[in-house]
Amino acid sequence: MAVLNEEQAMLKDMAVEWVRDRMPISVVRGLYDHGGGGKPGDGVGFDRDTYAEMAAMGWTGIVVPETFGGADFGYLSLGLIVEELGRTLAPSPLLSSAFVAASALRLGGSAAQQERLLPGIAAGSLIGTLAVDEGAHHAPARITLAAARSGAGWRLDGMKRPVQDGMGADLFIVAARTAGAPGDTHGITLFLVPADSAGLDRRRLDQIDARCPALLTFEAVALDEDAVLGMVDEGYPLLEAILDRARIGVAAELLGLATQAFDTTLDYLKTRVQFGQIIGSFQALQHRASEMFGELQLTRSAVEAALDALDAGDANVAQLASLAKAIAGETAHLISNQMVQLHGGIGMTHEHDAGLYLKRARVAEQCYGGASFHRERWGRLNGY
Amino acid sequence: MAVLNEEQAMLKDMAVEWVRDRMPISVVRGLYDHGGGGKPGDGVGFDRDTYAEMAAMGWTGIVVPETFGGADFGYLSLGLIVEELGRTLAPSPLLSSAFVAASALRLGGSAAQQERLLPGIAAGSLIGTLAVDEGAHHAPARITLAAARSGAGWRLDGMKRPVQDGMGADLFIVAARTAGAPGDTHGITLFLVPADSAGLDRRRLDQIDARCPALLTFEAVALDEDAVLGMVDEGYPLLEAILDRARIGVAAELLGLATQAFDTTLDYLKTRVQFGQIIGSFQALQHRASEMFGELQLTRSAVEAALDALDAGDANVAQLASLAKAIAGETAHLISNQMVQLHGGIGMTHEHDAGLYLKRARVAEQCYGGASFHRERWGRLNGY
Amino acid sequence: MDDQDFRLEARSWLRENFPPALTNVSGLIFQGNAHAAAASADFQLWRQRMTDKGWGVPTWAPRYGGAGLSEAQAKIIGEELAAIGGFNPIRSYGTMMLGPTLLEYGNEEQKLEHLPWIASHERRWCQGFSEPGAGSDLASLQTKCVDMGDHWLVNGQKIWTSGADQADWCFALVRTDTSRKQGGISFLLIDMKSPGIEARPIVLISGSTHFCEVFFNDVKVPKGNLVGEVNGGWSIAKRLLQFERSSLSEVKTDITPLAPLAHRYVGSDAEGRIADPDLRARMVHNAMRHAAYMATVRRFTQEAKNGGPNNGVSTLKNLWSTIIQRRSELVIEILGAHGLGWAGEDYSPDEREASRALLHSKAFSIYGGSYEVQNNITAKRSLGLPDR
Amino acid sequence: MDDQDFRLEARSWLRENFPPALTNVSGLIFQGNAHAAAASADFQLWRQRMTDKGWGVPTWAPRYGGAGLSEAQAKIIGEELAAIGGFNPIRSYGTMMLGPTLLEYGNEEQKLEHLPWIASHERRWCQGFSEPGAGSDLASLQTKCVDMGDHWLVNGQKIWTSGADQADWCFALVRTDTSRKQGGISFLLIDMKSPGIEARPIVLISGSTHFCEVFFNDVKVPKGNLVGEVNGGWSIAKRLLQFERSSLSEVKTDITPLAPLAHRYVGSDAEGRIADPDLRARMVHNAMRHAAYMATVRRFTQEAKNGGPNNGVSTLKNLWSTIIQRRSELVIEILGAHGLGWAGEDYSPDEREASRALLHSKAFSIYGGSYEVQNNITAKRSLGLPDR
Repeated sequence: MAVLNEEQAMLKDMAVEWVRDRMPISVVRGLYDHGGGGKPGDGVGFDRDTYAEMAAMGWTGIVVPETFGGADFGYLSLGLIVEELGRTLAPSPLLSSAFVAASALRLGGSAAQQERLLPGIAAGSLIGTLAVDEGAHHAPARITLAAARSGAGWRLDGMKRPVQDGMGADLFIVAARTAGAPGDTHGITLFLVPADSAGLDRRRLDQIDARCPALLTFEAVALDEDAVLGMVDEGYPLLEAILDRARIGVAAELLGLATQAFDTTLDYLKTRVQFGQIIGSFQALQHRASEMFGELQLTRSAVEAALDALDAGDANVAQLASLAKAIAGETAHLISNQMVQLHGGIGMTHEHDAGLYLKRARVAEQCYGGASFHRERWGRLNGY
Repeated sequence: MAVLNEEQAMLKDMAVEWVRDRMPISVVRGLYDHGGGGKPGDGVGFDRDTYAEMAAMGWTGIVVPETFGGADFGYLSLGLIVEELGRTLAPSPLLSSAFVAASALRLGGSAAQQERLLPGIAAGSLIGTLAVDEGAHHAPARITLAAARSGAGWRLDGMKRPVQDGMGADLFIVAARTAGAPGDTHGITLFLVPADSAGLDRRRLDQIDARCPALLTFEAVALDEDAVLGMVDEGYPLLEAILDRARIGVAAELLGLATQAFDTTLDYLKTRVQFGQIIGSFQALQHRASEMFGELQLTRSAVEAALDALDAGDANVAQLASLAKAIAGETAHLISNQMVQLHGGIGMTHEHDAGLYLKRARVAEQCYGGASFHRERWGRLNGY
Repeated sequence: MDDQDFRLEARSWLRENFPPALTNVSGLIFQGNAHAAAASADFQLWRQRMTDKGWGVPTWAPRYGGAGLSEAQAKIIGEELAAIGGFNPIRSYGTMMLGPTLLEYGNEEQKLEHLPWIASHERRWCQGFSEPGAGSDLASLQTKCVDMGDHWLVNGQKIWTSGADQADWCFALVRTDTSRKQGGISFLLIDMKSPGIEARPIVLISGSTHFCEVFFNDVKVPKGNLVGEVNGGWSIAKRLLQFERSSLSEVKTDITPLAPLAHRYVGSDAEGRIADPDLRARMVHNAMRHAAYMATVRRFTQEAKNGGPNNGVSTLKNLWSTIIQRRSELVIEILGAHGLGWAGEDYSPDEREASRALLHSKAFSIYGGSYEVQNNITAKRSLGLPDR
Repeated sequence: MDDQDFRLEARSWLRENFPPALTNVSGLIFQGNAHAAAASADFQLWRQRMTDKGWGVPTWAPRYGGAGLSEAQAKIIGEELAAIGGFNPIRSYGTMMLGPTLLEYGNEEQKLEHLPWIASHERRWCQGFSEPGAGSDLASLQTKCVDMGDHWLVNGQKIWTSGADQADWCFALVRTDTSRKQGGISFLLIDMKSPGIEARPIVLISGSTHFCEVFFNDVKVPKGNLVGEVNGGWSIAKRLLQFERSSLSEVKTDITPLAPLAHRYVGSDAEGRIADPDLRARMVHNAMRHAAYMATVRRFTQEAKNGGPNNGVSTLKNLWSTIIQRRSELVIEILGAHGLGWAGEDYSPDEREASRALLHSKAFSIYGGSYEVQNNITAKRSLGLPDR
């Protein structure tokens, strides 16, 4: 664990307690039906009321400047909370809105845009999220959703999927192509698109983790000029900066997920008896647990170093983001697999929590680029 | 173990016995000085007298047609012997000459060339070897050694390293470039080059495995037209076919090496006592041994399937050769590392055999392409 | 009749009697849509013909519903069936596991009572071995079976009972002596319609409900339903698990290469290779291990035929589960966000199936003897490493 | 003097007294060419100045050759030394391990007899712990030490004794009671010039002769050389091994990235990436793990400074050995055939060094507590898993 200052330590204690009371694992289980998948219907994958409680505690404004109603406590503080939420797989748009969308406006918003939107995000009354991917794989330079000038504003046509927390979001930060061809980093522009825009349609995607990301379709969605976030055609560096925050945030979630999966498994190893022995006394399992513990240490260090770098304004955020995301994904896979394996048959049942960790780990691993994407990116950034 | 016919079973029994008596591990140890490296001097890395014994048993003619003094017993038979030799890291040019050079002449030699050279190879009086690599990495299409027409014959200039068993060989089968640029498969021609050709110089390379491959330099080496093996400029498919036999042969050696390394380690696990227990009773080591045993099974199957395919004239020899070589290299690395690890401190000493296995495994793994080369090749052959 | 004549006869009978509509559907029989397939008229017809012929269990004596054929002849039937894309419609837990066990350990009355119904596939069996508290340590089972003089009284709970909600009968391990572990277990045949039995399907993480929990509450079982000796069930169970293990390794057939899928979902680079080099390298590595695994299955089969040692089943199972689990993860990585769907039209049926296959694959290293138990077995039986 | 004043004083003294020719050579001191470096006139001068100042062991009392400074002041000296590319010429087994142990367990006579010579680096020590039969199970050591009334008589053999052929003295664990295991071990200081001692260098697979076997044949040792109580040596040894472990993690500094080497030896593709995609993927994976490892070292250091739990040394060591061993294999793969040389001008010195580094790296998971022992420690101490 990182060394915390007094405020951070208090924040963490509060998060531990609140998550235990208000967001235990049963909350995410409530999103599932009894057949092992998400409940059908029109749920948005999270609950507005609990989100309001988080807002009341100030969590939604942690990286928002004080001028706009935030606390400006920094990313490490917000990461601590995201990690705690990850422990119980707590479904909430905190990451999408208070981490990612807030960062987007902070990094790229004009004074007017910040004034218009950041107070709502900080208060939890406005939920924003990033709409970047369009298909199977995260590939931010290959964006095709078209934005064309139309009168004094813009017209958007195309689709986005999956958009995290997109069924409950009020605002989409949409990466669109205004010039160039898929694969060009030039020609990408970001837009602020209200969810109720005419011509914008959204559909639930039923995922294995019972979250409901959205599939957005844009048909002649008309936007004013002031919908542009940052620079026209040159939005790629801003997009990358926002994405790096998103990646670090998901890595923090995965750290929490893996840590809890490990703790739960370790408890089981200490109590389950087989062949007349507590199974945690079997050396093969002891060594496996020791190795998982080592991986968790690497993961925690990478995630905390990335969060620190955001707060310190380090130049190497991109590298640290890819490091954190790649290693957190690998570790979450390793440990969630072993969580099932070491629980044996019971771990294979929907009734047990292991499957929930397994499912969420697979989804979070792919959010904003999987381990393979980030190893490639880290390799390029380091001259490999 | 493959199912053997009666002749093969007899051959194998003979090999087991002969290797135990005449080529125990102390023979390769004799190539080392007391400082952990090869003895300085002018040794060629193997012993002609023991090779003559192998020849007397007919091993040098196993894949040579009967017309040329061979037995035509097939590659599986020869592979069985190479595997047994691999168990004690027996230094001998059997693979280079009786497996690789014999195959080269069999596959690409004219009637006159076969008549001139195969009887000597079969009798063990002529030692041939393939000279293909020129630098750090196996890359048969990137050959640069130049062969230019000169009068009625050819002139060769360039270098080759490392050439296996090259210090004691009488004949080199040299891959040269007669057209095209490095990387082109067109423009490669094979030449039969006597070791005593004017302008051909050789130097010992002192390797970690105490073998002495050669570094050959060619300065205006003049050859007759009948030195060409196969077709001018279109020698690449022949070269690949020869190389695939070499790869399968080295894989058989690595199988033997890994099998013996495992057997020796398993014996140690059954006798060494620590903390009042036979260490082979510790579950973590039992599971590690079980996993190594599994890898050995995969390796044996891949090697035997490749040898079978050579005998059956299967079309997929290339794939099976790359499969066998890649997996044998990986397994030999895994098991030789664990041989050192599980023997503990004593395994780190030059006095113990573990280091000899480790060193030979590293060298053999790289011969005719390492695991990475062969995974890439297998991937391309299979549309990945 | 010599084998060659028999082969011609078998070929001609199978061609005449196997319904062409069922060609190549064999794989489905063990999948989720088994019930639908089994309900078809063609399927019923094919099953009836095979029952009448006794070829579902060709080596069993005619009085047990078989055809009294030799092993060699049975093999010929299998080969000829495979040659026309056919399958054995009688194959079941009953034919593969209980049948051979009864033949070895049952008395004549038990054989006549049960084998013909297995041979006609009219009595479906489930296996009542595992218990919630037992897991890998099967012999620690607690389901109590008390001798009430004129009947046995069974109380307890079983778990991981495949198809218990559909089964007619159950062969179960029960505890008849609490003072010994392995030596207090008996092998009992239980009619699933007996009062006091309840079978509840278990929902797995993949959504499958194939397995059940089975509760026994004061269930009365006739005295004659005990197979072998009282407290002699453990050796019967071990033998039966051998049938299970050898049938496990039988079904591991070849799989589809993933390269085309990856080119479609991930794209190709300028040289025509799968675009993501890191993913590609791991795919190739996995595919090569699978190729070596298939070569190993062929080699072990060949060796076993030639009377070689057959102690490699545990090794095979661990290699298989490791390779296939890795492959399932690779499929999801290839499909990307499209491989994370559970339901709905925005994922193709293949994509949804891939998600469930990933989740299902996690069981491969747990069921039929966990990865850890198989490693223990290899260490002891194949490698001769000592107990602590 | 407050710390800031002390820092200024230290800075000025170090700048005046550290010979500029030795700048940044510190790393070499612990390598093969240590003897050559130590023999230079500059080195001798620097050692003499530090000895006179007592700053080689700044926290030790002046009567023991130290400067009687606080921990904070010692840290300042270290920082200022690092800032000018300097190093501590006194650092040795004596200062890092025996010294702290004697300070805690030795009597005043022993401290006065040995500490000043350690502080001046005039008495070199070796550690006589391991034995051929003991290995990871250190407490099963057998070297016999018998009380002969006016002296101890020592018979037995030690192994893996670093630099025993160069050492003046040895601190050894010896068995004074054969009826108990840990409880029969004593901690003894032995003059290596005593009759009956022979130290033979061991040749390692890498060619290194740093380690020795040491034979004790009827070696007489004065009664006063026993540290602590008779049969109380085990707890002293455990404490001393803690000093060893914490110094182990200190020396793990950053390493050179392998990317440039790979571009040189393997080549680059059209996009400027390392040409072999499979090798490249594995290099990136290893380099990322190393980056995370370095972040972990920094985090653990930070946490320890802030009084956090420090039970991660075993975990760190296993991560480190795994990552570095993999890296050494990657170096050889990058160098290809050029990385397989042992001697001769056809391999560059760097290439020959890489071969030896690969071989040497295999020891990392054996010495200082094997990989297996470290995993046992993590399981028990950090994870609280029970003994069998």
